[in-house]
Amino acid sequence: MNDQSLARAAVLRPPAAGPNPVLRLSGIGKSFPGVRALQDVELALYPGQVTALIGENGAGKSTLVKILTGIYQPDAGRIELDGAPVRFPTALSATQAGVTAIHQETVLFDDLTVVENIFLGHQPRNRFGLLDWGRMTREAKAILDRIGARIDPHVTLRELGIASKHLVAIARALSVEARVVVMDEPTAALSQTEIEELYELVDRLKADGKAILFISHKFDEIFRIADRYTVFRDGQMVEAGLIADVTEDHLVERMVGRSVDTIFPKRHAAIGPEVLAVEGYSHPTEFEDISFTLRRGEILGFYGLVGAGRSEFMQALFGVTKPSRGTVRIGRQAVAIRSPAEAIGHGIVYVPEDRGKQGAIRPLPIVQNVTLPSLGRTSRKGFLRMAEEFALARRYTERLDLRASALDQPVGNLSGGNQQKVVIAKWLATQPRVIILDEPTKGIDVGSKAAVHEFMSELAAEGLSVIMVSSEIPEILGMSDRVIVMREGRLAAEFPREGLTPEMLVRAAAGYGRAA
Amino acid sequence: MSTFLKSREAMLALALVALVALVESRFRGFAAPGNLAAVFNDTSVLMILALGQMLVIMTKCIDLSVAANLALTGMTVALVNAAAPGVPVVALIALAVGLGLLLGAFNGLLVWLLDIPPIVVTLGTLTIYRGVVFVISGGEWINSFEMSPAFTALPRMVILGLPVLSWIALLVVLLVAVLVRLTPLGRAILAVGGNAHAAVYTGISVGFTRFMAFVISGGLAGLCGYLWVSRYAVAYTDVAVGFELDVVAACVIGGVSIAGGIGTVGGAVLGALFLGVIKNALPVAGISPFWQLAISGAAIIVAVALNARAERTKGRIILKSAEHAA
Amino acid sequence: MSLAEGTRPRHIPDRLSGRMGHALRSWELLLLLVGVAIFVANSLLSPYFLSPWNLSDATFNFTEKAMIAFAVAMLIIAGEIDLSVAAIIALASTLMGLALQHGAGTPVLVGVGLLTGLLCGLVNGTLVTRLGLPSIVATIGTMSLYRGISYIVLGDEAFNGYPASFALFGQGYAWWVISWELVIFAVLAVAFGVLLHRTNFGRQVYVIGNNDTAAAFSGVRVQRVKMILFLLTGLMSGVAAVCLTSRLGSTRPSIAQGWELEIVTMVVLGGVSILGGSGSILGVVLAALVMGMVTFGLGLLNVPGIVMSVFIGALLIGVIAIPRLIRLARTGRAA
Amino acid sequence: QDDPVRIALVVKSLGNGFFEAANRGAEEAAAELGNVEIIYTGPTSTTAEGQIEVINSLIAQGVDAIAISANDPDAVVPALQKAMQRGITVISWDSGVAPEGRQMHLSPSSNELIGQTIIKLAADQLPEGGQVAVLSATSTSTNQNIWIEEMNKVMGDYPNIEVVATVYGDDLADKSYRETQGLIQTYPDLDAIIAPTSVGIVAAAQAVADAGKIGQINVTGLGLPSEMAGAVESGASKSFAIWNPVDLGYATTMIAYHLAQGDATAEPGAAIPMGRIGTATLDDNNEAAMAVPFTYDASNIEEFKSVF
Ligand SMILES: Nc1ncnc2c1ncn2[C@@H]1O[C@H](COP(=O)(O)OP(=O)(O)OP(=O)(O)O)[C@@H](O)[C@H]1O
Ligand SMILES: Nc1ncnc2c1ncn2[C@@H]1O[C@H](COP(=O)(O)OP(=O)(O)OP(=O)(O)O)[C@@H](O)[C@H]1O
Ligand SMILES: [Mg+2]
Ligand SMILES: [Mg+2]
Repeated sequence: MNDQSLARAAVLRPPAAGPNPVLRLSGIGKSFPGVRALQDVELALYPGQVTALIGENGAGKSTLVKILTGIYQPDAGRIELDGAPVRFPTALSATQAGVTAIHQETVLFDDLTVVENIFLGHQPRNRFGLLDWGRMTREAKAILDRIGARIDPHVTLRELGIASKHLVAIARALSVEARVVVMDEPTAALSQTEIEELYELVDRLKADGKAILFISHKFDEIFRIADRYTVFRDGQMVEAGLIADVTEDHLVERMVGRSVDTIFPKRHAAIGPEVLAVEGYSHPTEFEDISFTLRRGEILGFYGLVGAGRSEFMQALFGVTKPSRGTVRIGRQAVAIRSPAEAIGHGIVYVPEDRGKQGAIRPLPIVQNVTLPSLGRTSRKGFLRMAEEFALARRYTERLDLRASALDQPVGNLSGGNQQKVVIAKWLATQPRVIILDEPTKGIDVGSKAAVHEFMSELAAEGLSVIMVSSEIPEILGMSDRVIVMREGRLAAEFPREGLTPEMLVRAAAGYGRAA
Repeated sequence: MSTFLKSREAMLALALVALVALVESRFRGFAAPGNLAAVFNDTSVLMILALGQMLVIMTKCIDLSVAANLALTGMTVALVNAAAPGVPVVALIALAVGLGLLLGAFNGLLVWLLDIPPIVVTLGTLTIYRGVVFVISGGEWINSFEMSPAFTALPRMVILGLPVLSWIALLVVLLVAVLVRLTPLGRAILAVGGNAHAAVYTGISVGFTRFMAFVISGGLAGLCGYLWVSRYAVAYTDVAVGFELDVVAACVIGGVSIAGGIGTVGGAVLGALFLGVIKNALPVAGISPFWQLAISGAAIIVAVALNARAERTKGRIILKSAEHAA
Repeated sequence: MSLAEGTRPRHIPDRLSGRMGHALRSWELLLLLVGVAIFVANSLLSPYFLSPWNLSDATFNFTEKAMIAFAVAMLIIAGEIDLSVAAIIALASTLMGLALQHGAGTPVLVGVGLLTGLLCGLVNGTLVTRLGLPSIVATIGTMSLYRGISYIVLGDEAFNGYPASFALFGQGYAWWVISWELVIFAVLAVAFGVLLHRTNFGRQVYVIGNNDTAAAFSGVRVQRVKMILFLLTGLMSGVAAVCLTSRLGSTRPSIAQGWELEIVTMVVLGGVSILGGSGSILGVVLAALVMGMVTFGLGLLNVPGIVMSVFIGALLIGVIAIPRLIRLARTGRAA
Repeated sequence: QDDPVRIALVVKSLGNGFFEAANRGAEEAAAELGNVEIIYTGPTSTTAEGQIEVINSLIAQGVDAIAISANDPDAVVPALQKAMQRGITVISWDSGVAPEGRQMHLSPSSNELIGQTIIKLAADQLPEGGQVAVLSATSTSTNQNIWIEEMNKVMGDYPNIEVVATVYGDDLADKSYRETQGLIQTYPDLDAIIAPTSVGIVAAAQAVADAGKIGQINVTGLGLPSEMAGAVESGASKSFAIWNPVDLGYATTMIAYHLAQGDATAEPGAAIPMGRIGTATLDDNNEAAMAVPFTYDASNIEEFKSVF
């Protein structure tokens, strides 16, 4: 309560001798079925200043970005541009009003060229009202030069890697005459040099008098470029102010709402014999020469920058894609895994990163999702037995403390964290030996996250081996017994738990320090 | 990719030339300019419809009602012409196109506003439109002697060595090429089919774009309604029955991806010509007409198989060493 | 938060609402009502409608199509489609005719029909699951190919003179007015209902149709399931070919022309989502009955077939559009 | 007032000018007989399955007689047999049904006469001889095949005339047009096209006119005066023949009526009255021919083009 009003006052107070805000949001609320993503949110952006928006996963940051850019309509509240109320019914109207964004997910067109991706929706026209490709190409080159991206504007996007795609998204945001530029985790997929170039770009935009909203989980960069900050927690704004007035610890405290140590309750478990050994796994384009071992009761962390190829490697290990080379041993026995069904047969299961596409079958009930890979056990001679299915589903969902009104509810109606629990329950129900969790807490709320983490340690203690792919350093540091770092499809480093620092992980992932 | 797309069309063009050469090698005169022009003329209607269908398919929809639309507009203008021979042909063409647009808009609205899957919508309107033909004509034929001379003369009038029908087809090819390449709508059509989710982020209305594709396809079908009826100088309920599948086939052979987002005007034109050449060559080559169906079926399968091979999604390129090799 | 509460798991009920509530809002009920309405209307409009023999004759309007529709429904639920089914009938019938010319008896004829269906299904399945072609275009291609082969074999000829014992399937009666075809239809309806709704296989079909990537990630052998569905569809086309050939007593390459669209219409009218993932066999059965009754009822009034198809086209769009229109009018915006 | 005698006229497909004309004849007969109701019906496209559905609904209605022009002589047999079992009089006309599926068949003309007429029409314009081609309807239609057979039997009488090809237009205007183009292309010296089908002959005449071959290629065969008036005028067709479909519908109705009323029986040698047309005499197959085909040319086309 008090926090709220304090924060509100901070937003509304103009900076010392500063100008009026270009853009001001007040009382913004937005709900999705089962989730209240934003509630009574205030935000002000000032010309020539960078405002950092911070908050945990699922705090509602991206939702706010989508409201600002006309993709979602707020349920409540108002948006003012230069003091005048505005509405953004479509993405185009926001662009035309001078609000542009680099979205968190790259939302671009794989089959169109770079030029086209940059200008689609607001292409320059010639005097006959037809598209002016010459001008588009010239301008595209100019913008790409400006952000230091060495990308041929005529190639199709499919041919680019994730970092280049991200640069194209940035170029797209800069292709309109914008007054407000929103950047939702723009550095997440970039390498260090590209990040430096982006910082310079932000400085130039500031100098041009643009108002910038910068969303990031990395505190070093927030302190490097932001002038102001706003903290979200669970869809509400909890604090705003000047960066100069605060410390990192204070921001973290405000963000999470309690002390950080309690999040990762990794318990020590006895680490047993080797259960999985991978030797020389390679793929023509995705990864090369991956070798490691995993022991009983161990949690093995896989760290890397986004796009390092961890997910791809895990999927190959799970039999989704075919490796070109390499062997797998389970226990002492060499096995060939050619399909997920075989992997499951060998006791290896994979909780995918892309929950919506690869994990949950959203329109189907919880019970059918959970029992899918275990149908062989719940059925008799190929015929379904509903009672057995419900029993199995209940056993595992209750253990994970799933919040649902009934087991025959469609999974799609659940909140993200609960969907993730269903997916995890699905795999635990197969009683695996090795579980691969790919970004297990991505996009799920604080509470569920803690529950997932607690459960992971419990499983490890029971003798299950866990591979945890994560891009969150605290999660990696908190949960892993051992950490492997991947970079550009290769193993970059391997660290034991003791003495591991965020520094070491970042260096290995970005390719500066050469460890192990 | 773009060079690759070009090579796919080049491949198709090559196949077409090879086919013509094959027929010519056994039957002198097939490749004579005059005959090729005749084949082109004969394929005009298919080509126009294929271009409209291409736009629809590129938005990840399908329009199965084009042939029924053609029949209905054709019958309507024939009836008007028979009842009032004084109405100028230009007005009738406008009527045909206008009615076609309307029928296309009906499909488009159901897809846009009610979000009914396009295949269901056009499956329904396919039967409805053709039923209406039967109802308005009472099942009767409109024969050439009931049509005014101007009505039937236009498509076969020769200008600069080519019949007007061919010129109309060429004009449509040009217009659709301009639409796709040089207008925001054209690019929106490609974008919507390529990634509807991302299209929303770029401020493109997915529903409206699909609606427009249906409208254009309907308008072109309406135009073909007039062309067909005047060219064959007869209108009846079963005009062009089943032709929608030929139209889809022409698109598919031309490399238009049924999954949306991929397709070129050149491809669709070549696809239509490919079918046109086969249809015209069989009687000339003295191959029993009973073979025609099987041959075009096999051609469709081979064409999609080739396209599918080309389109197959490869893994992401992460390894630096693989980046340049790809 | 959950950490604190996590120690005491809370109970989650199996089912939220009773099944009744669900059933009352279902598509099947809507169809049933439509069916009853048509039945009543038919009885009022035509004095000939309510006669056992006439109703029995009317069943031939839909039985063969419905047999195929069951399999096509499963295929569509799994997110694929087969437009070559009518062409498979033509090819199967043609090959049965060839076998007949070589002196085959009834059992061999039936075997040839079913095998041809399976083989065609295998070809379709291979194109889709092995070569990765989109099923809609692959089967447009095989549709021309299969029927084309019939034309090559038969040209302007026809096969006839099928043995009397062969007539059983399409012309025989099991008991009183119950034809063997109706019996086959009923048995297949039950078999498909059990297969789709009561077995692991059926569950996998739904899963694939809702999200085939997640299905694959869950260990479902997606391509194998799809292949089986294509085989099943081919087989059902073979069964329908046997029935139809037996009923007509002759084979021409134009046999069953245009059935593919009628079958798809039947499936969609039955509430199967053309986008895959939902639908039931009961719905398809009801849709078959509704379509059969509409055509028969209008036939009794001597309404031309094309006007009947307008009616069915309107029914198809109407039953989907009207609920959405109402919702649109109520909320003032699209779904 | 008695219930009317209900006679169903089942045609190959609705929306065909020829059958519409036959229906007019049937109505004329009905008016003449009094207390007769004509049910004019048929499938939308020319398929046997469609006709069977129609037959089933006619059986259900308990009509008194079914007179059918069949799309397939064999496929409709079981359904028609069922009709006969239920006491319905079944005859075929125009395009016949296998003997076991009907009581009698009325040909518009005898097949021999038609076969002889179509070749004679072409030959009369070619005193020096020449090349002719045949454009037929669908490959499966019974009568076209028989007529072509009959035509071939008398080819010996025309030693200078060579039949170079037979192609199929499937009774579709566009396909017939394209097939004709193919003929023109393949046989530069072609002198005549015989199209024993009313759809094909119109399309062929159009294609010949479009190719600028009027005067070189004469299109002839069987056609309807209303549809062929333009072609005769332009010279693309010098002459063509057809029996009178109005008469055919009339005669069919008369026969169906008499058989249904029990006034006559269909057996070899029987003579069944056909009103103003005369009497049909059944041969050993219970078949009868109505009349000789009538030839239309520039001299009489004006008179008939508005009749049918
Ligand atoms: N389209 C949607 N439908 C349902 N729920 C949604 C939708 N979009 C977001 N949410 C939910 O709204 C909440 C806020 O999500 P949002 O993406 O804004 O978080 P965020 O702060 O951007 O998190 P992150 O740091 O992971 O990007 C989450 O609980 C999310 O699951
Ligand atoms: N080249 C690319 N093109 C488009 N999207 C990409 C690309 N690379 C990654 N993404 C998207 O970015 C998100 C994160 O990608 P990815 O799975 O590669 O990240 P990660 O899990 O952090 O890294 P890793 O590859 O090591 O698993 C996903 O939504 C993915 O679809
Ligand atoms: Mg976000
Ligand atoms: Mg990943």
